[in-house]
Amino acid sequence: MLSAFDANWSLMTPEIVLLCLALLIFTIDFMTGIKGSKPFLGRLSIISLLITAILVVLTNNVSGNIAQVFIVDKFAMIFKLIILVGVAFVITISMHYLEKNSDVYQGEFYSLLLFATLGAMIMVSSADLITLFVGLELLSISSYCLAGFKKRNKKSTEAAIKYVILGGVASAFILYGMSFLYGLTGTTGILEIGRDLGALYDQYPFIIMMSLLFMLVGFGFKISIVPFHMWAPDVYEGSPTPVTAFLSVVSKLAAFGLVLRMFIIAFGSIFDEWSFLLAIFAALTMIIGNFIALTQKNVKRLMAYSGIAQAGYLVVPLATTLTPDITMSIIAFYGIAYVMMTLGAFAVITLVTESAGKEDISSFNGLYYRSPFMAIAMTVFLVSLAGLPITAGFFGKVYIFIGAVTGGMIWLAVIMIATSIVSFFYYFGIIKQMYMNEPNENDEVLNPPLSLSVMVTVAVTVTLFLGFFPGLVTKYFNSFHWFF
Amino acid sequence: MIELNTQLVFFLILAIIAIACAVMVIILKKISHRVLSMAFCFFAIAGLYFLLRAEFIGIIQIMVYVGALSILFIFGMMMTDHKSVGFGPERKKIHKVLSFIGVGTLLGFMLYGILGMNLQPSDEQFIGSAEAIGIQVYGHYVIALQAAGILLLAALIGAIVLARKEAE
Amino acid sequence: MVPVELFLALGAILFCIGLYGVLTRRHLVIVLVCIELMLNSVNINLIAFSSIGPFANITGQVFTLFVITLAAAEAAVGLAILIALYRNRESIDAIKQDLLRW
Amino acid sequence: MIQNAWLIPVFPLIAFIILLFFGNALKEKSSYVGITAMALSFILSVIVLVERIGGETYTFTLNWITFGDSTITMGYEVTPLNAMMLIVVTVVSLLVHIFSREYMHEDKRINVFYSYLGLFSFSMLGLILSPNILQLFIFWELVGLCSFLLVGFWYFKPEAAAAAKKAFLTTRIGDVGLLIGLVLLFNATGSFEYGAIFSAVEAGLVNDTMVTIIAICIFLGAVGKSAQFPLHVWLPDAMEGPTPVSALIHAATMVAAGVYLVGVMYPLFLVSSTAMTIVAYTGAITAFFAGTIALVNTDIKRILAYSTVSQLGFMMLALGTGGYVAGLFHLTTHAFFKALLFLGAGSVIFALHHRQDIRKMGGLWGRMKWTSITFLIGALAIAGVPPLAGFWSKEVILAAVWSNGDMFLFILAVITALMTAFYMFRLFFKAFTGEFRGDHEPHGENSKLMTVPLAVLAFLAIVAGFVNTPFGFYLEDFLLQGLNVGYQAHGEMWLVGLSIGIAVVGIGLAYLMYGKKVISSEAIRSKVPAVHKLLLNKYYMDELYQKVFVQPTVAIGKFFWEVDKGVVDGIVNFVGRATRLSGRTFAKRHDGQLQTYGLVTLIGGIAVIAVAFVLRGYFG
Amino acid sequence: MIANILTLLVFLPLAGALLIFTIPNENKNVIRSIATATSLVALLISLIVWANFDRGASGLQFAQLVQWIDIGFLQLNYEIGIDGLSMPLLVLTTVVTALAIFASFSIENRVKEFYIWTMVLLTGMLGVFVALDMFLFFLFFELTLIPMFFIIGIWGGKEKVYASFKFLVYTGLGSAVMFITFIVMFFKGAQASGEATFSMIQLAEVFANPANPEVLTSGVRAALFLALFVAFAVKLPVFPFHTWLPNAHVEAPTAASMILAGVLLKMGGYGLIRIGVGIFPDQATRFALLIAILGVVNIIYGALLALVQTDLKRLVAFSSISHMGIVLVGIASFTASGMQGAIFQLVSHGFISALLFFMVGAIYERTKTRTISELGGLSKSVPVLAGFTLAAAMASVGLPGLSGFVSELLAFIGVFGASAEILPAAKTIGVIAGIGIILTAAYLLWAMQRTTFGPMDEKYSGLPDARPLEYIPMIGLLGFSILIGVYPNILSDVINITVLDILSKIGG
Repeated sequence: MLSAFDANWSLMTPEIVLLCLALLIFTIDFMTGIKGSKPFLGRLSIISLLITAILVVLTNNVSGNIAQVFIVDKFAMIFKLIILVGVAFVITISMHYLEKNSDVYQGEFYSLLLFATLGAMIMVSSADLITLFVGLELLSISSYCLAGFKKRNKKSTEAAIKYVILGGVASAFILYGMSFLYGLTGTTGILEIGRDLGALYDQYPFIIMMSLLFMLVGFGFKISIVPFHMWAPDVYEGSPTPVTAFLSVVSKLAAFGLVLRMFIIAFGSIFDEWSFLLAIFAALTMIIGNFIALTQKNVKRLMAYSGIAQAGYLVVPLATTLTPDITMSIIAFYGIAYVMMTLGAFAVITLVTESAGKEDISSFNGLYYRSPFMAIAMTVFLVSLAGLPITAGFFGKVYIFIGAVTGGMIWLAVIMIATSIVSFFYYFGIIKQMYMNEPNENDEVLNPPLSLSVMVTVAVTVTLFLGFFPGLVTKYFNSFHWFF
Repeated sequence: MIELNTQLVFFLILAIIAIACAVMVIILKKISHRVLSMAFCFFAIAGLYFLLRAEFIGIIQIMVYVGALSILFIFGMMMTDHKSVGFGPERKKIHKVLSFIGVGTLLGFMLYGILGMNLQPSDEQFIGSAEAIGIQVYGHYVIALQAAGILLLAALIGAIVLARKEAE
Repeated sequence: MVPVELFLALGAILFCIGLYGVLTRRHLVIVLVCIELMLNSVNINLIAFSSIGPFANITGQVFTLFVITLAAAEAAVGLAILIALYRNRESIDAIKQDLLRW
Repeated sequence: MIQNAWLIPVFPLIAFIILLFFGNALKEKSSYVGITAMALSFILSVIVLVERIGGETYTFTLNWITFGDSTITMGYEVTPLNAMMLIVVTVVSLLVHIFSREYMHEDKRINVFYSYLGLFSFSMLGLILSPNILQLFIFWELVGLCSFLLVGFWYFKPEAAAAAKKAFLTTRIGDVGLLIGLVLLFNATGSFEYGAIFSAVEAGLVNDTMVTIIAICIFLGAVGKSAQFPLHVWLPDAMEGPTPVSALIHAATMVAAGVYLVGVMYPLFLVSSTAMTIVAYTGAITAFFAGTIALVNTDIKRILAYSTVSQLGFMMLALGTGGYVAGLFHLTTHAFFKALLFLGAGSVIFALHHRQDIRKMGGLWGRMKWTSITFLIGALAIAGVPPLAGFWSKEVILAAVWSNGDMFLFILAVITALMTAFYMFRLFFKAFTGEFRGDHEPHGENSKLMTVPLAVLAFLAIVAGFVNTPFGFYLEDFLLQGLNVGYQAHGEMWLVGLSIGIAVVGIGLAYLMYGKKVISSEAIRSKVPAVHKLLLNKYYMDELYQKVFVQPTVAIGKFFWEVDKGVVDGIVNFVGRATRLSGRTFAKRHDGQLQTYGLVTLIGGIAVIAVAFVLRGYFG
Repeated sequence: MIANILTLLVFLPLAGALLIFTIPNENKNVIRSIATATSLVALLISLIVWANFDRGASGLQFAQLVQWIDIGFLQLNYEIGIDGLSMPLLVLTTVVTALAIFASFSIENRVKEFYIWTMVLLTGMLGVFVALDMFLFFLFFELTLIPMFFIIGIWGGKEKVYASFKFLVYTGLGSAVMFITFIVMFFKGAQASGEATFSMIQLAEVFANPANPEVLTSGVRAALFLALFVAFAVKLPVFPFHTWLPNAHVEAPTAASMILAGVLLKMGGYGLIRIGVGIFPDQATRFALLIAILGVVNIIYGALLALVQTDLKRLVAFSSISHMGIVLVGIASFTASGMQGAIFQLVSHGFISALLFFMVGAIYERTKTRTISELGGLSKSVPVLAGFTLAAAMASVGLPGLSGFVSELLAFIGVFGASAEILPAAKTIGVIAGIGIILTAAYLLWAMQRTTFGPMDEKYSGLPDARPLEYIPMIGLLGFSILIGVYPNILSDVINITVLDILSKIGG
């Protein structure tokens, strides 16, 4: 067994720094009273995240592992960057949100977000079932709390209880699956499991499949693919909007990173056995997510279903026969696009719903008159989510699509495109509200705070830039050897 | 054919207790009885750990589950009005039936897999010491340990924030 | 020696009882209890494998430790949320928590 | 000058363009523009004809379109036939221009009227000058457009609007046939040029069936334009247009274009005896058929219209029986006397404040001297009284039919000639003799502007026949230059006698019935009421078409519209609605119960896994 | 300058849109002038291209190739160029758009957005006609979707929302099918040749290579061609994929209807010829009968439906459907004249339908109704407009001297001259198409009889006749129609060589 004592601990620099900063913020919060507006904490959090992100980038040439428990490779690096930027966006949104909702404990809010981020970072970097699981739970438990953070709000607490119970069950499923994996291999190291699994499968096909399926149920829950998605709309609707953004983007992508590492590394040798299953789940997810989204009137709930559908798109490359590197390029690209467009959309949603005091789609009425910039930005995000050119979302989908065709899963690709067309209805439904309806009577001109405007600008720029020049990123990705 | 020996007898007794208590958790009427039977169930499981010569874990099991968690649940139970449950419309019968069928199918599936595993019976039993666990936890799994620490911190913060009663 | 399959079967049964409880019990405290039950069945598996599995080693016990930690944390958070819920709704009946739907 | 023959159509075109842009400013002065242009065209036409008779010829072409290896050209050429036609058209057109100056002067849109006339003259002259059949077709359609515009000139009258549409549509049916014919012709011969076509056909490059089909298709065009049975229905309705228009377009020029077309394509028709027979029979039937309707009609213009239809049938009959020159000769003479009759009728109508019913006329002889005299000349000409123009041309037609040998055709021709004399004089006696039966006294003879054209046309109606008499076949010699269209029959003496006899009998009968009123028309009418009613209702052709073609088409259209809304679009909308509905069904599973969620997750998971396992065959 | 002229042309409107973006909402006239100027400059550039176009040369001109995205298995190039097929459509686009902008001056609300969208639309349309890379083609194709959605949805009529969504989703589905096909073509092409490319030219070679039969079996090619056909059939539109069109046309504002009918539909026909026939000549000929039958169905069905419409604009919309049938029939003949007829029809219908829609719009603006039975006697109240309406109708009927005739003639020559192996029953199809021409005359003339002719309703007396500004689109569109009708050689010598190139692949 490899020793952790003489490992290269510098590999963990970003995590350690983030932890320290998070604790620092927590301490500062302690020293500045229990309640009240603390925007400086938000700024500090963003700065911490950016520092961490810079550290991640700076260490990008180093790849290695700590006792095969903690791995730093391109995969981890890209996912960490996505997560960190995503959380930074979420915190920007939160700052606006918390200004409007003074009953939320701010210091704790930011601290928990940062802890969750840390959990996500550990998740995507870990190569050991235990570490991976603890990371996942760190993320999950923080998320349960965050979902109920507006504790005077009936919907918020209801969302939290649903989340914690169903999430707990999902964790149990994951653990149950893991227990067999451990039992049959005698190790919790993913790399070792991956090495042994092919042979083991010949020996115990049923039990390996069973453990895989149990884990799939749990992971499917975390990334909200159909039919494990049921919790998502309720929790997304009830949670405070920034938390919804966090859940639907950061949490989902981190879990996705986990799934990728598990399925590609640990289960890679029995790809043929689960790819078809994942393809079915992907198809169901795309169909049901998009179909239900058609009927939604609550914008957060709509985004939940949209997020479910997007998760379906993300599963497609995983289910197709491609080399891991190509799969990863595709998913990473879509991941970046997803972060930008969804969080951008959530920024606008937060702004609008907090101003309107309701979350109905009609709160978007005439947004174009009230804030042209936000309306245009939202249009870009929605168009990108719908997968129309020239946006990151479009190219991401193209990438997935070509991957699927190359991998021989044309039927899945066709479902993907067809359901994207269905999604036009609801994405453009919001666009319709913004441009073609008159503003509601009491709505005033929106004055987004600077931070939010900057964030939205960044998101729009990246969304469009990746739409125009996807090659710059994909070329870079293609040069990667993603996994350690 | 499995040979009947002392260990098996102990196992069977403990297993039956665990299952019976688990069943009681979900069928008993009074909430306090249910929590109590949960404690017994966990206790029986701890016994199984001893049977497996995982004494350290067994002790932890008793301390955490039987001790701490049961108390926690009783607190939880007491802080909420237990009468608030049980009134109003009952869930449709179909729900229970479907749940039963679903869970039953799952169980069948699991047992089919487990009993059909054909593992080589190991003659020797592995006996882990607390020291070995300590070396592992503070060595190989130190990251997980630190993360678990943060996890507990996060849970602590979250629980405090959520459960804290503020002046109106 | 007791075959490991029996332990696993016990784990499976407890897991399913827990799952059934989660799916049908109205009292949310009991639902949380049932989740603990499910996690315990995982622990039984892990210990059984760690002790008499084909590759018996200490890792299973370490894993169990972390699972117990997690279970405790989750129970704590769950109960905290439950209390907050109770304050808001005067009820911890699972059936009545349906503000969020469709 | 013959090189500049292209200027002949261009003058009226210029007039059209000027009037299009400055018409509103010119108003009544517009007529001068039109008249000047036509006069120039006329003069040029005369020069061209003289030069053509002198043997000069000219052809000009220009690439019009290229596709593949084929090139279609446009241009103009002067042949004997079109040199003659140029004269006919420019003369009638000029006179109509002059006549209209007075006739239309009360109309506020006289400038528009003159611009249309200009456009029409341009198109008609262009048609004549065309060196290939495609170009002919192009102008063919343009004259149709002008006809449409002029028939619908008084668009605010619903009848005029309907008539305009009907005229265009009905001829359009023939035109599509023509278009298909010439497309087939092009594909068979690789050219639209007359010369190339004929040499290919004569060289036997096109098989006989194809020639027949092509000829029939082309003839279909002629049937439409020349109002032959069964597409004749538009022409009587076209009388809703101003009378000078009727004289110009619906008597003298455009309707004769069908005959001209058959004449131009004559070598092709000669190859196919089937086609010739069809032409002959169509002509004969039309002539007879329209003649019978004219017997009972009471509208002065419609009688003339049916007469026109009948006479056009006569021309077709001539062409179909080998009388190339006969048909074209009759075309020329008919143009003059029918224009005369129409303008005469116009003069009457004008004087009677736009009343056209001959039962409300009578006794105009004394009241409108010039009109009456010239009308009588026209009537005599059309009845075939020697030595007027109609006599000579009709006589060669009868000769051609006779020499063709088909007795049925000959009898029909004779009866038609008889009827022609009869109904023309029925009209004459009813309108010009006896007592005035109207309620508004006519305002007397019209001004010189109207009577002078009448006089000129009357003169032409008298003398035009002399270009081709048994004493000198000048026209025949001229037209047959360089053409091989077979033997042209000439009348024998007994035929001459017969045709004089027919005219006399017809006129006499009319005199007895309507002049002297010795024979009561009422009595005849009451003896065969069914026949009378049938004739009065034009054999119910309009009603028949309405029932057989128009209403079913509209009904089918309505049916398809329902299908489109209900089924084709219905499926589209259904898919949309079904998507939304299934979305709603799925959404209903989110009932807010977290345990339902767990259950759905469990059951769904098991189901999907089971399905996947079955599909992948894990269980077997 | 000349080398990059196409790029300049395509992206100039986008620059215009950006410029408009910077102008405050209130300066409506400034915005209008910028839009007008941009479109006129685009028109000018397209005419320069036209003037510099080498009519005698076959192959592509003004071609440009820039590597855009290159990631191993996926290579996208910015590859543009024009030939005789795209050249006329390019000019059509700039002309119709410029004139549509003149027609849109009556729009008073949200002027800025309107012109921004119009400019974006223009870029999309131009891009479609110059793109030689299928991916690029698709991008531009999609780029037209959103502007049109907004234009219909914001400035449309009563049921604008329904119409805009139907347009978006229906034609979006069409594009999706197209996209799927493109990717599969790309993939199969890469499989066959080992070279991953979206280039139409290279793919055409790959697909024509007889050495690739294992991957590109006849079945695969047939499926791909049919999928392409369906994709373009939605846009063209071909029965039974046409139902979005009446809604979209009826609800769209005048200028948008002009562009929609004038240019957008042409993208379908263009794509069918360029990609469908260009890359799958063998399959195109194999399905010639199907195409021809659909074409005839379109002609007859569209005409019959137009006959019974009560809404003038919807009537014109159905006439578009009917006329697009001629394109299909022309293509299906696979003769030089038929193919050229199809292209002529695309161009000609572009001018004519735009004019018709403009006229309907102008009438609606004054009378506030499009119901045929409520109109009547327009010749009296608004003689100039009525005159142009009549002229447009006549052009649509296919009156010689106007462009519609030329295309019909060519298509007819084509279909009657089609080889029996490629298109059996060609003559029957031709004759049925001929009946369609009669029906066309019937519904248009009937409509004219009921609108411009007849007694005038008193409430329409004193309506203002054509404004000076309205003369520009009317005369412009009619002028082009006449120009092509009178001297078609102006187009045919541009198109002919390209058509021969396409046909040479068929080997017929």
